Amino acid sequence: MSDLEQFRAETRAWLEANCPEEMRQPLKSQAEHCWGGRKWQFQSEAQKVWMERMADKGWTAPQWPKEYGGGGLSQEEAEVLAEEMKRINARTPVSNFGFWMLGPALLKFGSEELKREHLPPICRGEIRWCQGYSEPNAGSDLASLQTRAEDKGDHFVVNGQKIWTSYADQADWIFCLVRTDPQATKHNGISFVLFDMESKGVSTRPIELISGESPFCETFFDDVKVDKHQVVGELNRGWDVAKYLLTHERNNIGGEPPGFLKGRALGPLAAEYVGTEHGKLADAGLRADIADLEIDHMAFQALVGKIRAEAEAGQGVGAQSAVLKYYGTELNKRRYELMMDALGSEGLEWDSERTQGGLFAREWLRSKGNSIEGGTSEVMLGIVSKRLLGLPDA
Amino acid sequence: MSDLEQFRAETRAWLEANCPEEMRQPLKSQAEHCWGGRKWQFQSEAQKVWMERMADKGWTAPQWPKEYGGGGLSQEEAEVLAEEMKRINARTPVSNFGFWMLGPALLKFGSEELKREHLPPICRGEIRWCQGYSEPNAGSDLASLQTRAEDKGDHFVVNGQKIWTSYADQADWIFCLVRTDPQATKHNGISFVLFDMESKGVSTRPIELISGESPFCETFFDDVKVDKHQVVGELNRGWDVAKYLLTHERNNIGGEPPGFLKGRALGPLAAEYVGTEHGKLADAGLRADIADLEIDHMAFQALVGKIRAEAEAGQGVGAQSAVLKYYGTELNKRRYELMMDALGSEGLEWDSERTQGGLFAREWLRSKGNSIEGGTSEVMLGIVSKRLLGLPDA
Amino acid sequence: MKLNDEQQMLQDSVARLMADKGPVSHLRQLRDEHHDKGYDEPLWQAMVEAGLTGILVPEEHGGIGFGLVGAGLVAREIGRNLSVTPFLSTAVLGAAALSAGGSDEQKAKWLPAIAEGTAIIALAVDDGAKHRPERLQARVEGGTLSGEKRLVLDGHVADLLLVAAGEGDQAALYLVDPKADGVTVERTVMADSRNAARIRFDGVPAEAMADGAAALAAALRAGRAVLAAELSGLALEAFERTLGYLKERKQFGRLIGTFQALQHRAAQLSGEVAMSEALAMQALDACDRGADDADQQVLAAKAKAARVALLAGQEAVQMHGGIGMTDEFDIGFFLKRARAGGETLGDANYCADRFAALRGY
Amino acid sequence: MKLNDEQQMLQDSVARLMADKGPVSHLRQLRDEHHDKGYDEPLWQAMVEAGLTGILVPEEHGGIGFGLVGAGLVAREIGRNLSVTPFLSTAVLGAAALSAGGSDEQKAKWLPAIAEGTAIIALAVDDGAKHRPERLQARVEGGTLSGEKRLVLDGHVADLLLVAAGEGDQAALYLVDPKADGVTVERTVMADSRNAARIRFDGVPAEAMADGAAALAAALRAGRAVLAAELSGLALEAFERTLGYLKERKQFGRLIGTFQALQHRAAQLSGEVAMSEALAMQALDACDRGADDADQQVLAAKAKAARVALLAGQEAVQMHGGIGMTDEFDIGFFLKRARAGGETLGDANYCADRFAALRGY
Repeated sequence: MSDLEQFRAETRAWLEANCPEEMRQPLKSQAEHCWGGRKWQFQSEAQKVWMERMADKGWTAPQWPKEYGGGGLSQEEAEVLAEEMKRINARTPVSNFGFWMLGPALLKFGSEELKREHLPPICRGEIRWCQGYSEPNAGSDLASLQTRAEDKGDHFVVNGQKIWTSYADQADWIFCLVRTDPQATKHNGISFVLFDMESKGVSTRPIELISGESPFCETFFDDVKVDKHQVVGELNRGWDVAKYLLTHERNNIGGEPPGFLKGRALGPLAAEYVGTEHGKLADAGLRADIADLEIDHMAFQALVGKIRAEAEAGQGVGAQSAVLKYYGTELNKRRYELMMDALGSEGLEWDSERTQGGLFAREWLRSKGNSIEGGTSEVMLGIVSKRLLGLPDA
Repeated sequence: MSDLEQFRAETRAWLEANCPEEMRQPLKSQAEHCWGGRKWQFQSEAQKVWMERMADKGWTAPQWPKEYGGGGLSQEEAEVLAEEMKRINARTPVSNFGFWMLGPALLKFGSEELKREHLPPICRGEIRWCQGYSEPNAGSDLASLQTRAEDKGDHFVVNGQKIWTSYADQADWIFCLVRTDPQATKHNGISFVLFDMESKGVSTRPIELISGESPFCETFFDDVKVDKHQVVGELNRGWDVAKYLLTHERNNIGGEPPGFLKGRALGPLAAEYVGTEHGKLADAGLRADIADLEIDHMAFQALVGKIRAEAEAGQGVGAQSAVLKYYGTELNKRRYELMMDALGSEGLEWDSERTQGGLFAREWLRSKGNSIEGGTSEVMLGIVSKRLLGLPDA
Repeated sequence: MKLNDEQQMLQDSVARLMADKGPVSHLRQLRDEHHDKGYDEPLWQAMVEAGLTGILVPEEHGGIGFGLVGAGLVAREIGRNLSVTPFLSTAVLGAAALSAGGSDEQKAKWLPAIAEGTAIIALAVDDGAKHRPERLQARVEGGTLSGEKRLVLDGHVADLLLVAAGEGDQAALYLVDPKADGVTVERTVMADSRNAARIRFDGVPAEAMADGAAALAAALRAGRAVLAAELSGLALEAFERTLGYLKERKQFGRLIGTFQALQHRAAQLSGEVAMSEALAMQALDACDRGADDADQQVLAAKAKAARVALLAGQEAVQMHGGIGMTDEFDIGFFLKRARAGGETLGDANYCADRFAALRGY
Repeated sequence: MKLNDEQQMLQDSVARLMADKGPVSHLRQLRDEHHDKGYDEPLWQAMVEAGLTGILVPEEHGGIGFGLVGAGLVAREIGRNLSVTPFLSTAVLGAAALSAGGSDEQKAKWLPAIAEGTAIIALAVDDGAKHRPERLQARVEGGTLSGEKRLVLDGHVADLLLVAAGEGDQAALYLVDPKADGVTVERTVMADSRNAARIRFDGVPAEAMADGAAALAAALRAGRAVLAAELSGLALEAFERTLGYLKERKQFGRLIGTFQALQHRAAQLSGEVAMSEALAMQALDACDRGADDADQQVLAAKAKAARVALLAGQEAVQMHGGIGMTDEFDIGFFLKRARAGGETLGDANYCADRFAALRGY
């Protein structure tokens, strides 16, 4: 038995023994996701046990180094773990912006001190992070941000306003882009800083979306004191960190839809609502649309696979991430439109128990934000045309 | 009986008596169209007789004034004539750029002398006109044209090169944009002049298209002498005439496709080639595409009707013509794509007798030029966004 | 087609009325207060006073008999303002059905009530999640109705239900008293914050019409044509609000309306909206004129309007960016209504499929 | 998937070969001189020498057995250069069919001939204008074949015909000698200036295969997968030529590549082309690996590649403007081949329909 086969066998046995039955059901909705953090109220004992057991193994962050609380797994081992978890439908034990975003940034740019301070609590699900990038009136134009951090010797004083801070009202710490050199222009003079959301002068206001949910906040900073050692990477070079993370984020769009449609095929769903005729979906137009979407999705996944394989071979992803972000989010929007086509009036119910309080319509509406957040589709096309295709500026 | 009813009865009787049987068949291809002109070889005696009889009535140009050889009909009478001709499938007796373009320009901008000189021979089918607008390297950017006309006292001397001159090798006269004031910039300093293609110094070279046809030429002017009285409108204000004609041309795109598909519905054509199943086209994707196209076509025609009605009520067409040009040509391209989808390999045959020498493929390819000639689709969208929507320049 | 003077006057006055008394803010308010009737009562009263509730009711029954073009003009302004009234359910579907297939008594009883605004009427057609009137499951046997209906617009406040059901081979509309025993009404609030209901019928007395099949056909045709006009108005408004935003919002130091990629998309959308509007009015006119191809035109208009309204809603949210995703901003309401209105009485695929069938392929 | 070193080397050497010996100018020349064989004989000879004709022929029959990924890499370069050879007909369709379903004798006779370039083989499937192999009209009865076939690639120069026909309930491939009595071949030159033929069979002797049904399935699968690669290569080349034009052509005093509307369209097209390519290679690899969903992947790849190649051809002509419409300029050849290749062995609608059926809806 190879090492990897042995690892698989051990992993399978461990998961069988340790993953509670309740945690082996697909999420019914995003609301059942475990975010962790100081304010987190576990929805069940099983959710708590599962998070803690996985954290003890370091498997909440399988590939992070063991000394920072991770699992220290190789790429191959991590894939085996993912496969084995998927095999039994095991839920993600805990996840938040600390795992997706801050962790990778610290591992690449953070000092040893910052890694030791922040990574272990993330792995244990103790600290929930949020992201402070966008500002009102800046939108996709991140480089024009105006939140400023004034140098007061041993600390900064931060003043300004952020918008689209995900779950800032429920997060414990924030990673935040602030202007540390007001003289510098555009991308220069920006730093990437970390601070506690319970600091004096921090306040948040949830933003209600058209879907009725409030996953984002407006966040206000009024003379917030930030320790100077909480700067990730070099002072005034926060743009490098932010750009790395944006690329990282876009690169992680793998084509698996979030929400209700995760793991669900549209064909059988549509058959349930529109019926069949001569062995085919009764709505021929919808059938053709679903086939086209699935073909495009298959093509997208093939491209994702190719780009990732090249990235592993050291060719890097770079501006390709903009291609993935663009198509991944546009496909997802199409997918939710077709789901709504299939569900008819049932999909439109907004508050019935039958539909879990309008889950379908809300997720359809929420998907419209995919091509706005994290860089709009228009910005992505601009990056592709300039940086991948080399088309000239006007 | 109202005057109009009486006119209809008389017209019907006259057409029955005078339209030869051969001229009551739809054109099998564009090649059967009667262009007229000095070099024209009638394809049949019937074609000649039909043109002459209609010219005698003035009905080759039904709404032009009688004193210039037209029919002097009102809008309503002209519509009756068109309906009655359509009723018996009567072919257009003769048509060329003299009817579509130069005539309307002369009627609006021309001096009495020019009207009397040029309109009657057009009506009688004696002179075939071509258009000299585009130049190499100018493309859609007409205002940058460089063909120049030098003032030599009683005449101009024209030097330069035109491209996309329709059937210049078969035309008798040309209407042509030339730069008469080399100091003026862009749209200024351009004049609209007329001259005989048999003038010394004029030469033409047909351009073969991807469809294999050569409806356009490159045309060269080498010290061509042009009478000064052959300027339409004011000297150096030829742009006004050209703009009027471009709008007129775009406005005339009424949604009826040219060529093979004229008067033919896609549904029955497709049924012939792809068959039916359960009473519907066997190819459900194609069926949905055809339905969408026909719906869009119906919507387009409704808009054409509305814009024309408003124009008649004096609200003018203006930049709306760009909307019509854009959608009319894009619809036509879609229509020919669907025709090719329907015809399968039969549509692809390039030189068989069965397909009249590849008529289908050639018309499909020819349709690709629709959104390039007469102002590209991109130029049209620019006109719409700037002039109709008032969006600002960069 | 082009509006005549009378129609133009109607359009102008309705535009003022809806903008004054039925703006988007009313929809928001009705939603936020979970209004028990779920529609804008003062606006409805104003429409009664203006005679608009009787727009399809013949003059002898107290209406103004303005025809479907008139109803479409009202719907267009409803679309622009997202006004919430029982206009579609009562003044269009109810009036069209009763006029086309009601007995003299039924007409005499209900048509004046529609015109006077004293009755709300709801049409119940869909047995399932999708609109499929050719395959109805609800049945009438021996004068009693059994079945279940969905997406019954204004069903929970209706004084009369018009229910589509099969009897033998024949599908027809029946009059049902919503207060009768065996009727169970569940109000469902839809994504567009409007009313609909799910209604169960367990052996409920059903009153036949003089020609229930004609009534059903007339209601579907009128409803689709008028919805096409509403959706076109909605698309126009969503587009115009977006165009305004393109002219005022700055990004990267420039007005976003100067970006050519957005300019071209805006130009394309404006054309789509114009075509949708023109086709809707032409289809309404074809119905009024009794044109041979009126059914084709109505199906085409509904399919086109549903697609264009959805596109306009999508483009509007995308071009507004982050703010377009917030509930605080009104633009999202247009997207929601576009989908709900598009689904009502047959979505674009359904209408295109029926259109193709009528065209013989 | 990612190419291994051997595959990468193959790709590089084929790219050089095709660019040197099979450029677009050869296609033009063959067309202009109405070449009697209709393909590029020197190039075909060079491919024989490079072993490419035997790319799907097992080593024991004198081939290199490189698998479908290898064949796809060749086809990709054929697509980029619009090279004209019997590669698809003979080295792909012929080799795949005979390998999968030929008897030992048939394999021993024909597979070495394919590898050595001494035989040209043509597959005859379509009875009508559209590819519908599930509903074949040609019949074999008592060992003789009757029927009519169209779009038989290289049919007028073939040494062997593989003909799809029904016998009883079963559709299968049969070997037919093109010189036999009762075979009537009409060469048809297609819009892409390539060969195809219409062939009539009137009671012609038809030789059964060991497993003619498997041979038919294998040929269709291999042909569609390889066509997907060819069309992806074609789309890539059309796109890259257009991208180059955007960087050099001026209009209104600016490089047209600075116009944002064109930039966004170019960016979208580049993504479509990349997805088409990636899916084609993945599908070829799935066939080689014998993956469960290989058929789904192949149908998806062919549908996607057909759509993308046509889009690339359309956008290429449009963005080139007037010059793109001229025969003198090469870009139009890509549009023509995109449609012809897209039609061959099932167009995008057909493939998507079959894909949906395999996915169970």
